[in-house]
Amino acid sequence: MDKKKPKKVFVQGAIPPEKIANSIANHQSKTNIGAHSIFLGQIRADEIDGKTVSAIDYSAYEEMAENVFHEIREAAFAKFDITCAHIYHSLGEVKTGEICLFVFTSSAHRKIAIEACNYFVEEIKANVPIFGKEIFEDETHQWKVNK
Amino acid sequence: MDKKKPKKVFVQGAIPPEKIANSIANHQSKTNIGAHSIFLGQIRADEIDGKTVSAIDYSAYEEMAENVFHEIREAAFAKFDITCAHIYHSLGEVKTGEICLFVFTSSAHRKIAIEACNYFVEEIKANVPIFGKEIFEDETHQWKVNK
Amino acid sequence: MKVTVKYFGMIAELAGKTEELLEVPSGTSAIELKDRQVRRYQIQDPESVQLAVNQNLDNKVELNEGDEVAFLPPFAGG
Amino acid sequence: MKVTVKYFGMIAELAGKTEELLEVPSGTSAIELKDRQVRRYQIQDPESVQLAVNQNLDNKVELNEGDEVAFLPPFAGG
Repeated sequence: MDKKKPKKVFVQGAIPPEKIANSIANHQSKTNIGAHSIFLGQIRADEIDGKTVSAIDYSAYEEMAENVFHEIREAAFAKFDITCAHIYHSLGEVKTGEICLFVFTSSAHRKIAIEACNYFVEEIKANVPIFGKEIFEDETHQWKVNK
Repeated sequence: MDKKKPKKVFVQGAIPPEKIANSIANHQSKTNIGAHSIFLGQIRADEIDGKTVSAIDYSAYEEMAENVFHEIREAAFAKFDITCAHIYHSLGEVKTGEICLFVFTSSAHRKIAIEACNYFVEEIKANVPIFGKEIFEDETHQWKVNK
Repeated sequence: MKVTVKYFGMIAELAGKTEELLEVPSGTSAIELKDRQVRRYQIQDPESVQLAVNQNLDNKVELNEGDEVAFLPPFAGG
Repeated sequence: MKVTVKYFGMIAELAGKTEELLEVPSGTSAIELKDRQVRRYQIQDPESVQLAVNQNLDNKVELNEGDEVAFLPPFAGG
Protein backbone atom coordinates (compact mmCIF):
# COMPACT_ATOMS: atom_id res chain seq x y z
CA MET A 1 0.00 0.00 0.00
CA ASP A 2 2.81 2.26 1.04
CA LYS A 3 4.49 1.08 -2.12
CA LYS A 4 1.77 1.68 -4.67
CA LYS A 5 0.40 5.10 -3.77
CA PRO A 6 2.19 7.87 -5.70
CA LYS A 7 3.39 10.35 -3.11
CA LYS A 8 4.01 14.03 -3.24
CA VAL A 9 7.75 14.59 -2.89
CA PHE A 10 8.10 18.35 -3.23
CA VAL A 11 7.63 20.64 -0.28
CA GLN A 12 7.78 24.42 -0.37
CA GLY A 13 10.90 25.79 1.33
CA ALA A 14 13.13 24.05 3.87
CA ILE A 15 12.26 20.71 5.48
CA PRO A 16 11.81 21.33 9.23
CA PRO A 17 13.41 18.91 11.74
CA GLU A 18 9.94 18.34 13.22
CA LYS A 19 8.82 16.74 9.94
CA ILE A 20 11.64 14.24 10.33
CA ALA A 21 10.64 13.50 13.94
CA ASN A 22 7.03 13.01 12.84
CA SER A 23 8.07 10.60 10.10
CA ILE A 24 10.06 8.57 12.61
CA ALA A 25 7.21 8.58 15.16
CA ASN A 26 4.79 7.39 12.46
CA HIS A 27 6.85 4.22 12.04
CA GLN A 28 6.76 3.13 15.66
CA SER A 29 3.63 1.09 15.04
CA LYS A 30 5.42 -0.91 12.32
CA THR A 31 7.03 -3.53 14.52
CA ASN A 32 8.48 -5.52 11.62
CA ILE A 33 11.01 -2.70 11.13
CA GLY A 34 14.44 -3.16 12.73
CA ALA A 35 16.41 -0.38 11.04
CA HIS A 36 15.87 3.05 9.57
CA SER A 37 18.38 4.84 7.37
CA ILE A 38 18.01 8.58 6.87
CA PHE A 39 19.86 10.92 4.55
CA LEU A 40 19.56 14.69 4.87
CA GLY A 41 20.94 17.21 2.43
CA GLN A 42 21.79 20.56 4.04
CA ILE A 43 22.66 23.81 2.25
CA ARG A 44 26.35 24.64 2.63
CA ALA A 45 27.66 28.20 2.84
CA ASP A 46 30.21 27.49 0.09
CA GLU A 47 32.65 30.22 -0.79
CA ILE A 48 33.02 30.65 -4.56
CA ASP A 49 35.40 33.28 -5.95
CA GLY A 50 35.28 35.18 -2.67
CA LYS A 51 31.48 35.19 -2.43
CA THR A 52 29.51 33.13 0.06
CA VAL A 53 26.35 31.16 -0.75
CA SER A 54 23.43 32.26 1.43
CA ALA A 55 20.64 30.12 -0.06
CA ILE A 56 19.69 27.84 -2.94
CA ASP A 57 16.51 28.53 -4.86
CA TYR A 58 15.24 25.17 -6.18
CA SER A 59 12.99 24.75 -9.19
CA ALA A 60 12.01 21.62 -11.10
CA TYR A 61 10.23 20.23 -14.11
CA GLU A 62 7.67 19.16 -11.55
CA GLU A 63 5.44 16.77 -13.51
CA MET A 64 8.43 14.87 -14.89
CA ALA A 65 10.24 14.96 -11.53
CA GLU A 66 7.29 13.44 -9.67
CA ASN A 67 7.16 10.68 -12.30
CA VAL A 68 10.89 10.02 -12.00
CA PHE A 69 10.60 9.91 -8.20
CA HIS A 70 7.84 7.35 -8.62
CA GLU A 71 9.97 5.24 -10.98
CA ILE A 72 12.88 5.37 -8.52
CA ARG A 73 10.53 4.17 -5.75
CA GLU A 74 9.26 1.30 -7.90
CA ALA A 75 12.81 0.26 -8.79
CA ALA A 76 13.92 0.48 -5.15
CA PHE A 77 11.03 -1.68 -3.93
CA ALA A 78 11.85 -4.25 -6.64
CA LYS A 79 15.55 -4.22 -5.73
CA PHE A 80 15.49 -4.02 -1.92
CA ASP A 81 13.37 -5.76 0.71
CA ILE A 82 12.32 -2.49 2.34
CA THR A 83 9.22 -1.94 4.43
CA CYS A 84 8.75 1.66 3.42
CA ALA A 85 10.49 4.60 1.83
CA HIS A 86 9.83 8.33 1.93
CA ILE A 87 11.42 11.16 -0.02
CA TYR A 88 10.96 14.89 0.40
CA HIS A 89 12.72 17.58 -1.62
CA SER A 90 12.45 21.33 -1.29
CA LEU A 91 11.28 23.76 -3.94
CA GLY A 92 11.89 27.50 -3.64
CA GLU A 93 14.42 29.11 -1.39
CA VAL A 94 16.31 27.11 1.24
CA LYS A 95 18.83 29.02 3.35
CA THR A 96 22.27 27.77 4.37
CA GLY A 97 22.04 25.36 7.29
CA GLU A 98 18.53 24.27 6.32
CA ILE A 99 17.49 20.86 5.01
CA CYS A 100 16.58 20.47 1.31
CA LEU A 101 16.43 16.67 0.95
CA PHE A 102 15.07 14.02 3.30
CA VAL A 103 15.32 10.34 2.32
CA PHE A 104 13.98 7.78 4.80
CA THR A 105 14.12 4.01 4.26
CA SER A 106 13.12 1.22 6.64
CA SER A 107 13.67 -2.52 6.67
CA ALA A 108 13.81 -5.49 9.02
CA HIS A 109 17.60 -5.44 8.65
CA ARG A 110 20.14 -2.63 8.68
CA LYS A 111 22.08 -3.41 5.51
CA ILE A 112 18.99 -3.34 3.34
CA ALA A 113 17.75 -0.04 4.81
CA ILE A 114 21.20 1.54 4.34
CA GLU A 115 21.72 0.30 0.77
CA ALA A 116 18.25 1.39 -0.28
CA CYS A 117 18.79 4.85 1.21
CA ASN A 118 22.05 5.25 -0.74
CA TYR A 119 20.33 4.07 -3.89
CA PHE A 120 17.63 6.73 -3.53
CA VAL A 121 20.15 9.50 -2.91
CA GLU A 122 22.29 8.60 -5.95
CA GLU A 123 19.28 8.17 -8.23
CA ILE A 124 17.76 11.47 -7.14
CA LYS A 125 21.02 13.35 -7.72
CA ALA A 126 21.53 11.80 -11.16
CA ASN A 127 18.06 11.51 -12.64
CA VAL A 128 15.54 13.98 -11.27
CA PRO A 129 15.11 17.26 -13.18
CA ILE A 130 15.69 19.66 -10.28
CA PHE A 131 17.62 22.90 -10.70
CA GLY A 132 19.35 24.99 -8.08
CA LYS A 133 20.20 28.65 -8.16
CA GLU A 134 22.98 29.39 -5.66
CA ILE A 135 22.28 32.84 -4.27
CA PHE A 136 25.23 34.74 -2.84
CA GLU A 137 25.15 37.21 0.01
CA ASP A 138 25.47 40.10 -2.47
CA GLU A 139 22.27 38.90 -4.28
CA THR A 140 24.18 37.69 -7.35
CA HIS A 141 23.77 34.04 -8.26
CA GLN A 142 25.12 31.07 -10.19
CA TRP A 143 23.56 27.77 -11.25
CA LYS A 144 24.48 24.68 -9.26
CA VAL A 145 25.59 21.48 -11.03
CA ASN A 146 25.66 18.06 -9.33
CA LYS A 147 29.00 16.27 -9.42
CA MET B 1 36.10 20.40 20.17
CA ASP B 2 33.20 18.21 19.20
CA LYS B 3 35.81 15.55 18.58
CA LYS B 4 37.75 15.66 21.79
CA LYS B 5 35.09 15.86 24.47
CA PRO B 6 34.08 12.38 25.70
CA LYS B 7 30.32 12.18 25.36
CA LYS B 8 27.75 10.24 27.26
CA VAL B 9 26.27 7.67 24.90
CA PHE B 10 23.82 5.77 27.08
CA VAL B 11 20.32 7.03 27.66
CA GLN B 12 17.74 5.41 29.94
CA GLY B 13 14.92 3.79 27.95
CA ALA B 14 13.87 4.48 24.37
CA ILE B 15 15.28 7.35 22.29
CA PRO B 16 12.37 9.71 21.52
CA PRO B 17 11.96 11.08 17.95
CA GLU B 18 12.11 14.61 19.42
CA LYS B 19 15.71 13.97 20.49
CA ILE B 20 16.55 13.24 16.86
CA ALA B 21 14.79 16.42 15.69
CA ASN B 22 16.72 18.43 18.30
CA SER B 23 20.03 16.96 17.17
CA ILE B 24 19.25 17.91 13.58
CA ALA B 25 18.13 21.42 14.56
CA ASN B 26 21.37 21.87 16.54
CA HIS B 27 23.36 21.42 13.33
CA GLN B 28 21.65 24.13 11.32
CA SER B 29 24.21 26.70 12.47
CA LYS B 30 27.05 24.56 11.08
CA THR B 31 26.97 25.78 7.51
CA ASN B 32 30.01 23.78 6.40
CA ILE B 33 27.82 20.66 6.59
CA GLY B 34 26.27 19.43 3.33
CA ALA B 35 25.06 15.98 4.33
CA HIS B 36 23.82 14.13 7.39
CA SER B 37 23.53 10.37 7.61
CA ILE B 38 21.39 8.88 10.37
CA PHE B 39 20.94 5.28 11.42
CA LEU B 40 18.20 4.24 13.82
CA GLY B 41 17.81 0.82 15.38
CA GLN B 42 14.20 -0.05 16.20
CA ILE B 43 12.99 -3.00 18.30
CA ARG B 44 11.31 -5.64 16.13
CA ALA B 45 8.42 -7.79 17.34
CA ASP B 46 10.23 -10.94 16.22
CA GLU B 47 8.39 -14.24 16.56
CA ILE B 48 10.61 -16.96 18.04
CA ASP B 49 9.20 -20.47 18.58
CA GLY B 50 5.67 -19.10 18.54
CA LYS B 51 6.35 -16.34 21.05
CA THR B 52 6.52 -12.64 20.18
CA VAL B 53 9.13 -10.21 21.45
CA SER B 54 7.54 -7.28 23.28
CA ALA B 55 10.68 -5.44 24.46
CA ILE B 56 14.44 -5.67 24.84
CA ASP B 57 16.01 -4.92 28.19
CA TYR B 58 19.52 -3.57 27.53
CA SER B 59 22.39 -3.71 29.97
CA ALA B 60 26.08 -3.00 29.49
CA TYR B 61 29.52 -3.10 31.03
CA GLU B 62 29.08 0.65 31.14
CA GLU B 63 32.59 1.92 31.97
CA MET B 64 34.15 -0.27 29.28
CA ALA B 65 31.38 0.50 26.78
CA GLU B 66 31.83 4.27 27.17
CA ASN B 67 35.56 3.79 26.58
CA VAL B 68 34.97 1.66 23.49
CA PHE B 69 32.49 4.22 22.14
CA HIS B 70 35.18 6.86 22.64
CA GLU B 71 37.78 4.74 20.79
CA ILE B 72 35.35 4.20 17.92
CA ARG B 73 34.80 7.98 17.72
CA GLU B 74 38.55 8.63 17.67
CA ALA B 75 39.07 6.04 14.93
CA ALA B 76 36.16 7.43 12.89
CA PHE B 77 37.47 10.99 13.07
CA ALA B 78 40.92 9.75 11.98
CA LYS B 79 39.43 7.75 9.10
CA PHE B 80 36.70 10.06 7.78
CA ASP B 81 36.57 13.80 7.15
CA ILE B 82 33.43 14.27 9.24
CA THR B 83 32.33 17.49 10.89
CA CYS B 84 30.63 15.81 13.83
CA ALA B 85 29.29 12.50 15.04
CA HIS B 86 26.80 11.57 17.74
CA ILE B 87 25.84 8.19 19.14
CA TYR B 88 23.07 7.35 21.60
CA HIS B 89 22.21 3.87 22.82
CA SER B 90 19.46 2.82 25.19
CA LEU B 91 19.86 1.08 28.50
CA GLY B 92 16.94 -0.59 30.26
CA GLU B 93 13.70 -1.59 28.62
CA VAL B 94 12.84 -0.51 25.09
CA LYS B 95 9.50 -1.67 23.70
CA THR B 96 8.90 -2.95 20.18
CA GLY B 97 8.61 -0.08 17.72
CA GLU B 98 10.81 2.17 19.83
CA ILE B 99 14.31 3.39 18.96
CA CYS B 100 17.31 1.89 20.82
CA LEU B 101 20.23 3.23 18.72
CA PHE B 102 20.75 6.62 17.09
CA VAL B 103 23.90 7.27 15.06
CA PHE B 104 24.27 10.69 13.43
CA THR B 105 27.22 11.72 11.24
CA SER B 106 27.72 14.93 9.29
CA SER B 107 30.16 16.01 6.60
CA ALA B 108 30.56 18.48 3.77
CA HIS B 109 29.92 15.63 1.34
CA ARG B 110 27.40 12.82 1.32
CA LYS B 111 29.68 9.83 0.73
CA ILE B 112 31.81 10.60 3.76
CA ALA B 113 28.80 11.08 6.04
CA ILE B 114 27.25 7.82 4.84
CA GLU B 115 30.43 5.74 5.10
CA ALA B 116 31.19 7.08 8.56
CA CYS B 117 27.67 6.29 9.74
CA ASN B 118 27.98 2.70 8.50
CA TYR B 119 31.36 2.40 10.19
CA PHE B 120 29.89 3.45 13.54
CA VAL B 121 26.99 1.03 13.27
CA GLU B 122 29.20 -1.95 12.42
CA GLU B 123 31.76 -1.12 15.12
CA ILE B 124 29.07 -0.66 17.76
CA LYS B 125 27.42 -3.99 16.91
CA ALA B 126 30.74 -5.85 16.95
CA ASN B 127 32.76 -4.27 19.73
CA VAL B 128 30.68 -2.63 22.43
CA PRO B 129 29.82 -4.77 25.50
CA ILE B 130 26.05 -4.29 25.43
CA PHE B 131 23.67 -7.13 26.25
CA GLY B 132 20.02 -7.51 25.32
CA LYS B 133 17.34 -9.55 27.02
CA GLU B 134 14.49 -10.20 24.58
CA ILE B 135 11.31 -10.18 26.64
CA PHE B 136 8.35 -12.10 25.23
CA GLU B 137 4.70 -11.23 25.66
CA ASP B 138 4.33 -14.09 28.20
CA GLU B 139 7.13 -12.52 30.34
CA THR B 140 9.64 -15.26 29.51
CA HIS B 141 12.88 -14.14 27.90
CA GLN B 142 15.95 -15.12 25.92
CA TRP B 143 19.30 -13.42 25.38
CA LYS B 144 19.87 -11.66 22.07
CA VAL B 145 23.03 -12.30 20.06
CA ASN B 146 24.22 -9.99 17.23
CA LYS B 147 24.75 -11.71 13.89
CA MET C 1 2.88 22.13 -36.59
CA LYS C 2 2.95 23.49 -33.04
CA VAL C 3 5.04 22.25 -30.12
CA THR C 4 5.19 23.51 -26.55
CA VAL C 5 8.72 24.27 -25.43
CA LYS C 6 9.61 24.58 -21.73
CA TYR C 7 12.78 26.09 -20.30
CA PHE C 8 14.27 25.50 -16.88
CA GLY C 9 16.99 26.91 -14.66
CA MET C 10 19.72 28.81 -16.44
CA ILE C 11 18.06 28.21 -19.83
CA ALA C 12 14.84 29.90 -18.69
CA GLU C 13 17.03 32.76 -17.53
CA LEU C 14 18.75 33.03 -20.95
CA ALA C 15 15.48 32.69 -22.85
CA GLY C 16 13.76 35.20 -20.59
CA LYS C 17 10.74 32.88 -20.43
CA THR C 18 9.74 29.49 -19.05
CA GLU C 19 7.50 28.37 -21.90
CA GLU C 20 6.61 29.18 -25.50
CA LEU C 21 4.48 27.72 -28.25
CA LEU C 22 6.61 27.29 -31.39
CA GLU C 23 5.57 26.68 -34.98
CA VAL C 24 8.06 24.23 -36.53
CA PRO C 25 8.13 22.50 -39.93
CA SER C 26 6.56 19.05 -39.96
CA GLY C 27 9.33 16.42 -39.67
CA THR C 28 11.51 18.54 -37.38
CA SER C 29 13.54 16.38 -35.01
CA ALA C 30 14.12 17.12 -31.34
CA ILE C 31 17.82 17.58 -32.06
CA GLU C 32 17.10 20.13 -34.79
CA LEU C 33 14.88 22.07 -32.42
CA LYS C 34 17.62 21.96 -29.78
CA ASP C 35 20.23 23.32 -32.21
CA ARG C 36 17.91 26.11 -33.30
CA GLN C 37 17.11 27.23 -29.76
CA VAL C 38 20.72 26.89 -28.59
CA ARG C 39 21.70 29.41 -31.28
CA ARG C 40 18.70 31.63 -30.69
CA TYR C 41 19.27 31.99 -26.95
CA GLN C 42 23.06 31.60 -27.04
CA ILE C 43 22.95 28.66 -24.66
CA GLN C 44 26.48 27.85 -23.43
CA ASP C 45 27.78 24.29 -23.15
CA PRO C 46 24.91 22.72 -25.17
CA GLU C 47 26.22 19.19 -24.53
CA SER C 48 25.21 19.61 -20.89
CA VAL C 49 21.62 20.39 -21.91
CA GLN C 50 19.24 17.43 -22.07
CA LEU C 51 15.95 17.46 -23.95
CA ALA C 52 12.88 15.66 -22.68
CA VAL C 53 10.18 15.03 -25.26
CA ASN C 54 6.90 14.40 -23.44
CA GLN C 55 9.01 13.79 -20.30
CA ASN C 56 11.17 11.22 -22.09
CA LEU C 57 14.93 11.85 -22.17
CA ASP C 58 15.39 9.82 -25.35
CA ASN C 59 15.48 12.76 -27.78
CA LYS C 60 16.50 11.01 -31.01
CA VAL C 61 12.91 11.38 -32.19
CA GLU C 62 10.90 13.30 -34.74
CA LEU C 63 8.51 15.75 -33.16
CA ASN C 64 4.75 15.58 -33.50
CA GLU C 65 2.03 18.20 -33.26
CA GLY C 66 1.33 19.03 -29.62
CA ASP C 67 4.55 17.57 -28.20
CA GLU C 68 5.99 19.05 -25.03
CA VAL C 69 9.75 19.59 -25.35
CA ALA C 70 11.67 20.54 -22.20
CA PHE C 71 15.16 22.04 -22.19
CA LEU C 72 16.89 20.74 -19.06
CA PRO C 73 20.18 22.16 -17.77
CA PRO C 74 22.35 19.97 -15.49
CA PHE C 75 20.43 18.52 -12.55
CA ALA C 76 21.18 19.87 -9.09
CA GLY C 77 18.78 18.05 -6.77
CA GLY C 78 19.69 16.76 -3.35
CA MET D 1 45.28 -12.53 46.02
CA LYS D 2 41.90 -10.93 45.39
CA VAL D 3 40.28 -10.08 42.06
CA THR D 4 36.91 -8.48 41.35
CA VAL D 5 34.81 -10.54 38.95
CA LYS D 6 31.86 -9.00 37.08
CA TYR D 7 29.12 -10.88 35.27
CA PHE D 8 26.85 -9.58 32.56
CA GLY D 9 23.73 -10.65 30.69
CA MET D 10 23.03 -14.36 30.69
CA ILE D 11 26.14 -15.04 32.78
CA ALA D 12 24.92 -12.78 35.58
CA GLU D 13 21.66 -14.67 35.38
CA LEU D 14 23.41 -18.05 35.69
CA ALA D 15 25.70 -16.83 38.49
CA GLY D 16 22.81 -15.21 40.33
CA LYS D 17 25.00 -12.15 40.91
CA THR D 18 26.61 -9.32 38.96
CA GLU D 19 29.85 -9.09 40.92
CA GLU D 20 31.95 -10.99 43.44
CA LEU D 21 35.33 -10.63 45.08
CA LEU D 22 37.31 -13.87 44.58
CA GLU D 23 40.42 -15.14 46.33
CA VAL D 24 42.62 -16.86 43.72
CA PRO D 25 46.12 -18.33 43.93
CA SER D 26 48.90 -15.96 42.91
CA GLY D 27 49.88 -16.68 39.27
CA THR D 28 46.36 -17.62 38.19
CA SER D 29 45.76 -16.74 34.53
CA ALA D 30 42.59 -15.18 33.15
CA ILE D 31 41.94 -18.35 31.19
CA GLU D 32 42.20 -20.51 34.30
CA LEU D 33 39.74 -18.24 36.09
CA LYS D 34 37.39 -18.48 33.14
CA ASP D 35 37.52 -22.30 33.11
CA ARG D 36 36.86 -22.43 36.83
CA GLN D 37 33.83 -20.11 36.70
CA VAL D 38 32.45 -21.79 33.56
CA ARG D 39 32.33 -25.07 35.49
CA ARG D 40 31.07 -23.48 38.68
CA TYR D 41 28.11 -21.70 37.07
CA GLN D 42 27.62 -24.23 34.26
CA ILE D 43 28.02 -21.58 31.58
CA GLN D 44 26.94 -22.95 28.20
CA ASP D 45 28.92 -22.32 25.03
CA PRO D 46 32.02 -20.96 26.80
CA GLU D 47 33.75 -20.13 23.46
CA SER D 48 31.18 -17.37 23.01
CA VAL D 49 32.17 -15.82 26.35
CA GLN D 50 34.86 -13.13 26.22
CA LEU D 51 36.87 -12.04 29.24
CA ALA D 52 37.94 -8.44 29.74
CA VAL D 53 40.77 -7.92 32.22
CA ASN D 54 40.71 -4.30 33.36
CA GLN D 55 38.51 -3.60 30.31
CA ASN D 56 41.03 -5.20 27.95
CA LEU D 57 39.78 -8.09 25.80
CA ASP D 58 43.25 -9.60 25.48
CA ASN D 59 42.86 -12.27 28.17
CA LYS D 60 46.07 -14.28 27.66
CA VAL D 61 47.41 -12.69 30.81
CA GLU D 62 48.29 -13.56 34.36
CA LEU D 63 46.07 -11.89 36.90
CA ASN D 64 47.28 -9.43 39.50
CA GLU D 65 45.95 -8.41 42.87
CA GLY D 66 43.01 -6.03 42.44
CA ASP D 67 42.31 -6.80 38.77
CA GLU D 68 38.77 -6.42 37.46
CA VAL D 69 37.77 -9.41 35.34
CA ALA D 70 34.52 -9.16 33.39
CA PHE D 71 32.67 -12.15 31.90
CA LEU D 72 31.03 -10.93 28.70
CA PRO D 73 28.43 -12.95 26.82
CA PRO D 74 27.88 -12.22 23.09
CA PHE D 75 27.31 -8.53 22.36
CA ALA D 76 23.84 -7.43 21.34
CA GLY D 77 24.03 -3.67 20.96
CA GLY D 78 22.35 -1.72 18.20
